[in-house]
Amino acid sequence: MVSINHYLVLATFMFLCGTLGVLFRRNLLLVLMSIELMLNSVNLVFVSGSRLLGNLDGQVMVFFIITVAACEAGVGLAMVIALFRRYGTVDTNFLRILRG
Amino acid sequence: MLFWLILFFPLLGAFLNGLVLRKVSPTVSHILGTSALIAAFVCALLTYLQFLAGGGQAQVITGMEWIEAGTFKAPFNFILDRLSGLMLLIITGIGSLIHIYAGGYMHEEKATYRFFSYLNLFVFMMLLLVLGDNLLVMFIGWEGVGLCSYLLIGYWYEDDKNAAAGMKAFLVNRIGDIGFLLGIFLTFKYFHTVSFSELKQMILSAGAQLNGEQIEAIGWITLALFVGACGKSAQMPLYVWLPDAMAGPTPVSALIHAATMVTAGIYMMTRLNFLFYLAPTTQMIVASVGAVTALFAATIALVQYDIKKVLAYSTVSQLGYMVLGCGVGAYSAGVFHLFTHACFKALLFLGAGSVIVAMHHKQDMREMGGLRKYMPVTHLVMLIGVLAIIGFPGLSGFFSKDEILWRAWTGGDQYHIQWGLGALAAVCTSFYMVRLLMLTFYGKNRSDHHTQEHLHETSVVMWGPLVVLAILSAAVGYLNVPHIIHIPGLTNLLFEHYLDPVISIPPQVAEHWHHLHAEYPQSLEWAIMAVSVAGMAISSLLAISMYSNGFGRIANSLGSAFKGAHRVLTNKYYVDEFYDSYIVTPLRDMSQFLWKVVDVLIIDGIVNGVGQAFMLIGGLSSFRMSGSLHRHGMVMVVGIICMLTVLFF
Amino acid sequence: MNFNIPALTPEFYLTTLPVLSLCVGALIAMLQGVSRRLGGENAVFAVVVLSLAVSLAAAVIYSPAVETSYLNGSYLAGVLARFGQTLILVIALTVVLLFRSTFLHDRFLRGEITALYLMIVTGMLVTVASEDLVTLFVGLELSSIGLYALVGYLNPSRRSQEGAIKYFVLGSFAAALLLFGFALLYVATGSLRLSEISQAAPKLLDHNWVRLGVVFSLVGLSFKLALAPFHLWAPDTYEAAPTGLTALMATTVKAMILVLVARFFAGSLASVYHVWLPALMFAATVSMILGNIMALVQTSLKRMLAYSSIAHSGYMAIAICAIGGGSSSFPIAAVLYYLVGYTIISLGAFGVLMWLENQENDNLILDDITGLAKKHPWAALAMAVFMFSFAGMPPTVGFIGKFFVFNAAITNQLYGLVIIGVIGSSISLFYYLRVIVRMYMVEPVKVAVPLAPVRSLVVTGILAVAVLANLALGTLFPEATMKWMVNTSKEVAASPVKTSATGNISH
Amino acid sequence: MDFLNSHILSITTFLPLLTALAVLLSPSLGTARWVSLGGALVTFLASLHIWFYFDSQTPGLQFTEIHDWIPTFGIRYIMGVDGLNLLLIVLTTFLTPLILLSVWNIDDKKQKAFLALFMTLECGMLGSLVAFDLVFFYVFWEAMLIPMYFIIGIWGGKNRVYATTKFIIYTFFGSLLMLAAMIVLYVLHFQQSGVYTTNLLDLYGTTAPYNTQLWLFAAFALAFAIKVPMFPFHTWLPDAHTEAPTSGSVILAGVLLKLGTYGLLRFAIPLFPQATATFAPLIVALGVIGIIYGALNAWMQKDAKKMVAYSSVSHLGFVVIGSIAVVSGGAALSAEALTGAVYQQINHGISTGSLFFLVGVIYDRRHTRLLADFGGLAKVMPWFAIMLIVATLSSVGLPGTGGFVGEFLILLGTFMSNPLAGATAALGVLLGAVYMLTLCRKILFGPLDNEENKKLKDLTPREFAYLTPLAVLAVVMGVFPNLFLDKVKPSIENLANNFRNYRIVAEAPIATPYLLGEEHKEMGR
Repeated sequence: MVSINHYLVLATFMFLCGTLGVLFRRNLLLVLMSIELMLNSVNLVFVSGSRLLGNLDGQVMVFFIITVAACEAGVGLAMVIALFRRYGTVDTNFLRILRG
Repeated sequence: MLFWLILFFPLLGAFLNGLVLRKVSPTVSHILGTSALIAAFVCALLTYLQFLAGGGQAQVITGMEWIEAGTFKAPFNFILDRLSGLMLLIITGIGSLIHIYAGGYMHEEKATYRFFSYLNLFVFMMLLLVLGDNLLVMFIGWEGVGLCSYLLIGYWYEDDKNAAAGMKAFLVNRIGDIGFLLGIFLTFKYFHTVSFSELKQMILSAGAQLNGEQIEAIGWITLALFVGACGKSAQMPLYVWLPDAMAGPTPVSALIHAATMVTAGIYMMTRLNFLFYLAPTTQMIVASVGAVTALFAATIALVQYDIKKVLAYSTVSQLGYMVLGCGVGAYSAGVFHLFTHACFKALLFLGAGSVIVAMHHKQDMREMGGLRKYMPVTHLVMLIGVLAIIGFPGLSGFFSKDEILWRAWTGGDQYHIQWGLGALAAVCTSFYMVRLLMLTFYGKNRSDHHTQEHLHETSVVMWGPLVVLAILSAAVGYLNVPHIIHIPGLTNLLFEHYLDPVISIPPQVAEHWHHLHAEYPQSLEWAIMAVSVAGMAISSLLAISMYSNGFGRIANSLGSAFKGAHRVLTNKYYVDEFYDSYIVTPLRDMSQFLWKVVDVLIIDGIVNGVGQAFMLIGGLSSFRMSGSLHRHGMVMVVGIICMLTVLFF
Repeated sequence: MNFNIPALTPEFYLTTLPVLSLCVGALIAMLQGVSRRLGGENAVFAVVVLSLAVSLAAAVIYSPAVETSYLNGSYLAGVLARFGQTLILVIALTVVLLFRSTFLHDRFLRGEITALYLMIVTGMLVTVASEDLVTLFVGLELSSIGLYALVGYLNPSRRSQEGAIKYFVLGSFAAALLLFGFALLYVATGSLRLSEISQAAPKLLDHNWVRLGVVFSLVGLSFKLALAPFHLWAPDTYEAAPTGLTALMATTVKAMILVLVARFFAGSLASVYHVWLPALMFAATVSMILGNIMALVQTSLKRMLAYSSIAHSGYMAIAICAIGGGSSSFPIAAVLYYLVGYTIISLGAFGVLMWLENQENDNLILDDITGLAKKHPWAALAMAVFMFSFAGMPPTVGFIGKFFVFNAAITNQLYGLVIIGVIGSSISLFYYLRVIVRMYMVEPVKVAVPLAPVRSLVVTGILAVAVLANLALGTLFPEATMKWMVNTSKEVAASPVKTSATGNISH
Repeated sequence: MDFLNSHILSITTFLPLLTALAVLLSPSLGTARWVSLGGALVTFLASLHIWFYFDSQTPGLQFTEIHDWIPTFGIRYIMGVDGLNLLLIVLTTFLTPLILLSVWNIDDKKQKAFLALFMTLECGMLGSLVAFDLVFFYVFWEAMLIPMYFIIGIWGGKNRVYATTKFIIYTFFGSLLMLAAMIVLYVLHFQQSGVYTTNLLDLYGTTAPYNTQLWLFAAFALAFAIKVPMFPFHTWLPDAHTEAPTSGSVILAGVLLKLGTYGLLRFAIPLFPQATATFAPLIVALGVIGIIYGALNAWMQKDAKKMVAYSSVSHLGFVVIGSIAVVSGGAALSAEALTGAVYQQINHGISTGSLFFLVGVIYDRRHTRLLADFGGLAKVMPWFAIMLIVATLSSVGLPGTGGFVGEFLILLGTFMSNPLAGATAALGVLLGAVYMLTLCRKILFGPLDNEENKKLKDLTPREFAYLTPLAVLAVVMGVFPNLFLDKVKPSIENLANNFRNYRIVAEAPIATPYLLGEEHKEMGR
């Protein structure tokens, strides 16, 4: 019998992967994707939770998250493109003038 | 009413001279200052006569309230009894004479308003000192006279040396004053009053059984007060300021540093004799200090060349006698010597002053000599003065000093050493005084040509007072003729009986003292007297033979024979140097250390260091923040981990 | 999960009017953007101001007597929500008036920018009014995304682009953390409604997933509140964004989150306070120390204010900690009071900066304001007042706020935090004073771009009001304001904490 | 008249503030001067009104004035006068006009701001003197720092920024700790009485548990020790004094420092009696160290102003040990010492104030304060010499000047409570003379060799106008101390004899504190 904990552990694992991606990938696009991964792990938790508890709130939440994630992705990609357009790079090391 | 005028006139004089009439000519300020004092003298005389007519019982004149706090009370109350009455006369009387004289002495000054206002202020403070009925009012005078002496010593402040001397006087006195203060504190702590009359009443009332604590306290009280007396009356080890104080104008030396202020200590001890009687240890200390001082200063005086320095050290030594007198319980003798000394020492100083004026402010006796023919009057009065001080039979010093020595001998076996020291000091005294006389007035004149032709007798303003003082110095001795000598029409020990109401032996120790006062064989007293007279005669003759015309062969040979001793004496036993290198300098260095190291480096360093530290941390951490996105994320994750750790462990 | 129709009454629309009017305003502004003729600066400005004014009026005028929730708690109307909305709207309005040119100078983007601006505000209004994690999340993201966009959009310099990207990445990262926390809470308690969570929470105290959930939600919120160690976006973004936007971020976001936190921690999670209290205390401590120390070494004024705002979040967090598990409303009142004070001061300070800066130089450093007292005495005076107020010196609102916060903390025996707060304030005084020193006690130095303030009556007026309000709240009206805060926070504290059987987890 | 009596304190306190506004609004510097002087004088008259209508028979609080300020938290606007602050109030209002005279001739365009700041400062000082509500007091106590900060920072010497920043941060830190302690006390009081109040008169009734008392006392004492300043928290003072303009130094030494000792007497000691008894030895020790240490440091100074600054450290050491001379086994304070402390506060204000003025006088003429640059001034400036000597004597506590009465009583009381401390402190009397006479000698005496000194002018009438009152007062206070002490006797004895359970009755009844709803109860959990 697969208990909720399995799902949670899996989700946590995905979440950590995403976190590591954010922390260590220098390419902005990959950073964005890692964030998506984190959000999806969250979705997983919600879905499994709603399945367990038998109410739909979780699934509703998931829809909203997906939507919002899409918006975020839009804004994020726009920024990355703008950056690439002007400076021809998407490397995070480029973003170093604001410091201290 | 009259009484208040005594205090009022000098104050008024000081005020007018000091703050109002600052533009007037020296003559005016002289007249003003002098008349203020003469007025005070007249009032004092009248008050005194009234007082004697009233039976001479001590009376307390209540003035306004002064300090009141908690249970502590110190009103402006004044005590008028035989002792303070006598002091009144001495201060105002001799004061007036000296004021008159000062006019002549200061005639070269352009403006003397400061001088006379200080002098008047001094007299006022001195009167407060002797009239105050409680330790606090006395303390006002006590420090007030210190202030005036500070101002007067540094009167010619353009010369930094004088300013330094004044400061030294003030500070050394302050050391004593701390003792005095502690004495006051102790008195209040254990007797809950600082008023003389109340204290006396408390101690003497037969009912008053003082508990052991109080008895012990009295020991400390008297000791502390005696420290004060040491400061004021220039006893060992605090005498060092007095010789330097000679930097002041000579009338000042005469009035303050010979006749009045320096005797404050003796006055105070006499005022509180009932306490000292109860503290035998203190009395022992007092007597010893007095005797040692007497001899110590006398030996220094033997080899001084500065005429005023000689007189200064002789003052110290004479004060030593008075202190010795108090120490052996012979307060009346002490006060009597105070009285006579006031007369002849003032005389000597003023005489020296005349000489100095005549010598155009040269004070070195090596340049004097043979002044007899230039200034006969001065010579005459100086002669009387010298004879008086060396105790030439029949003159005042003879009676007063011998009384003290006699009482020292009879004060108990433990006091024989003190007597010995005193006698020795007497011998020295006659030596250096005669030496002074010889070097100044006899032999041939050693001054340069220029000075020589201006040598002449001083004006009457100056020698007038001298004559009066001379007469006094010759006469006052007969007020206290020892009872072995019978002079028709003169009661013996007049003065001692006069002071009897003041000198009050507490019941606890009464019989001990009565036992001491038991009759001694007259032969003994004759013997003592003979010893001192003989010593006096021998040393005087020696001095005459050595210095009859300048520094004779013997003098020089002696000087070279005892080169070491001579050097030590001329350098005053190196006491000043000692104090300077073992007290002043270390203190200065320590303060320097405290300021430069402790304050600036350590304390302030810590304060500023804290601030610097924060700045440093900030700088470092802002340096660590490279601005990288990933580092930001990393920090967040670390934060989460910390939180979880806090939470789960 | 059925929508109960009765909710959709006129009363419902009245309650949601603030949000609605803003949405309408946003749409209009966006449409104006495309038309050359209608898109004049004044026209757009009018629309923005109008919509904000309307929604402000609505928020102030109408609110139900008791806290009522619509759409199963998706939208909550009550005193606290109303307070939050009013505050946010007032700020938004002030910012627009103060920083008109910032948002309206670009004739092509003007429409979208203002639309974004209004949407941001909308998101905040929704957030403070939500009792449901869904709406909460949506509102939060709405405002955040708008901000991400605006930071980079307003002036396309490298600095601001970098700031935008950092803000965006870290922001979405934090959002993910927040969501993860919500998810775990949902799993544990079986509900997304705060009230139900609060009922379910107590019996799950020691359940690790709950703990994780609570902590992650806390992290997400602390990020928005710029609590250390989740503060690092703040300095960069504040420096990158145009001053107007900085002012908005520094104030409204804090307002939104604090209202949220009050409801969330004091209300729903009060019963599990021993879970979030240590974490929050940790965050508060780090913020107060780090924020103040880092501010010491800044030369850019905006960056310095950013760090100082971090420190101030720390002080506010003290009061939140003071809520503890207690149902007392005083800590909340204290934090709200502090919030109001902080808002006034920041708006004023940023206002002065904005008033001084110009197109060439919109990131003033200390050298720029050196000797300001000589050139612009009144600006210097206002700045000085704000600085002393930041430092918490009487007779300013800053002092009263600090007093209330410490009071709340000490009443709940949080002595450690108070000591740290004291030390922090002492440090902070140094850098606030440095501004004053530069303005008053140092001779001017040569700077690249000399200050050329534009004389604007509105700006001057608003600044004057800020100064006066600052002093008035410090001297005359603390009582009135505090009463208001107390009443505002009552309902939160009053929310019952009962245990219920719902949502246990089977293993 | 009735109105006047019931509002005199508010009038006295806020008149200077109004004056400050008037100064800012006044068209020209000339008018500003007259306005400020007028305002200061009226304030002085108002304080004289307090002085004359003050009932010297009762230890109670007089001219009490109570309004609600933040009733929700039981914070009130309470003002009152008793023996402990009466003298200081008058001293403050007395010094201010003199200082305004001393800056009369300064003529730059910032001067208006200076006058305004100065009047604000006076308001702050008076407020913190008369406030009888912890928070209300605290507001003034800290607001006062701001004008002082600007006065030093803008009109000070070349190192002014460092000095003034140090001054304000140091004080601020101490004060914040005190604020925390105040709140703790406030909560304690609630737990004991169920009433929220910061009303001092009520809080006197609160008896904190012993250990708590220790912490609270430490916090309060630290704040006041920094202000006094007590060794080893004194290092801000020499810097502040040397950098501050003359006027700033005068008011700083004259009144601001006294607020520290006043705070000890008003708050720290009566609020936490047991802790006081415990801490007394430590504080007395620090005070004695301060006396000696400050004196020795002063002796070493080359800069006249710095010397006077360090002398303040020494003198205030006397005040501190006088304030806390515990007698009869910690059951009471020595009334003598306490009287001395209260009196010495005023004396120090007078003597040190005039010393700073005098240093300022020669600084104005020579633009140097180094002792080495002077010497023999007594010849060219005789009146200056007289003034300086009077100030010196009062400062070294010569009998007949106010300084003696204060120092004597303090030493007496200290000696009663702790002979060793008393005896050691008495050394300060000697050391005080050492450095003060050095000052006199270096400035007044010795050869007049420096050419620039030869052409110095003696005091101008304006300088007479502000120096003479101080000199006269120094003597009057020494000869007729009862003029002043009679007024304050009852309060002092009340504090001295029952500081273990200290109470002040207010002449006007104080309304029972306002209580909020249930939250308050829970808040006090």
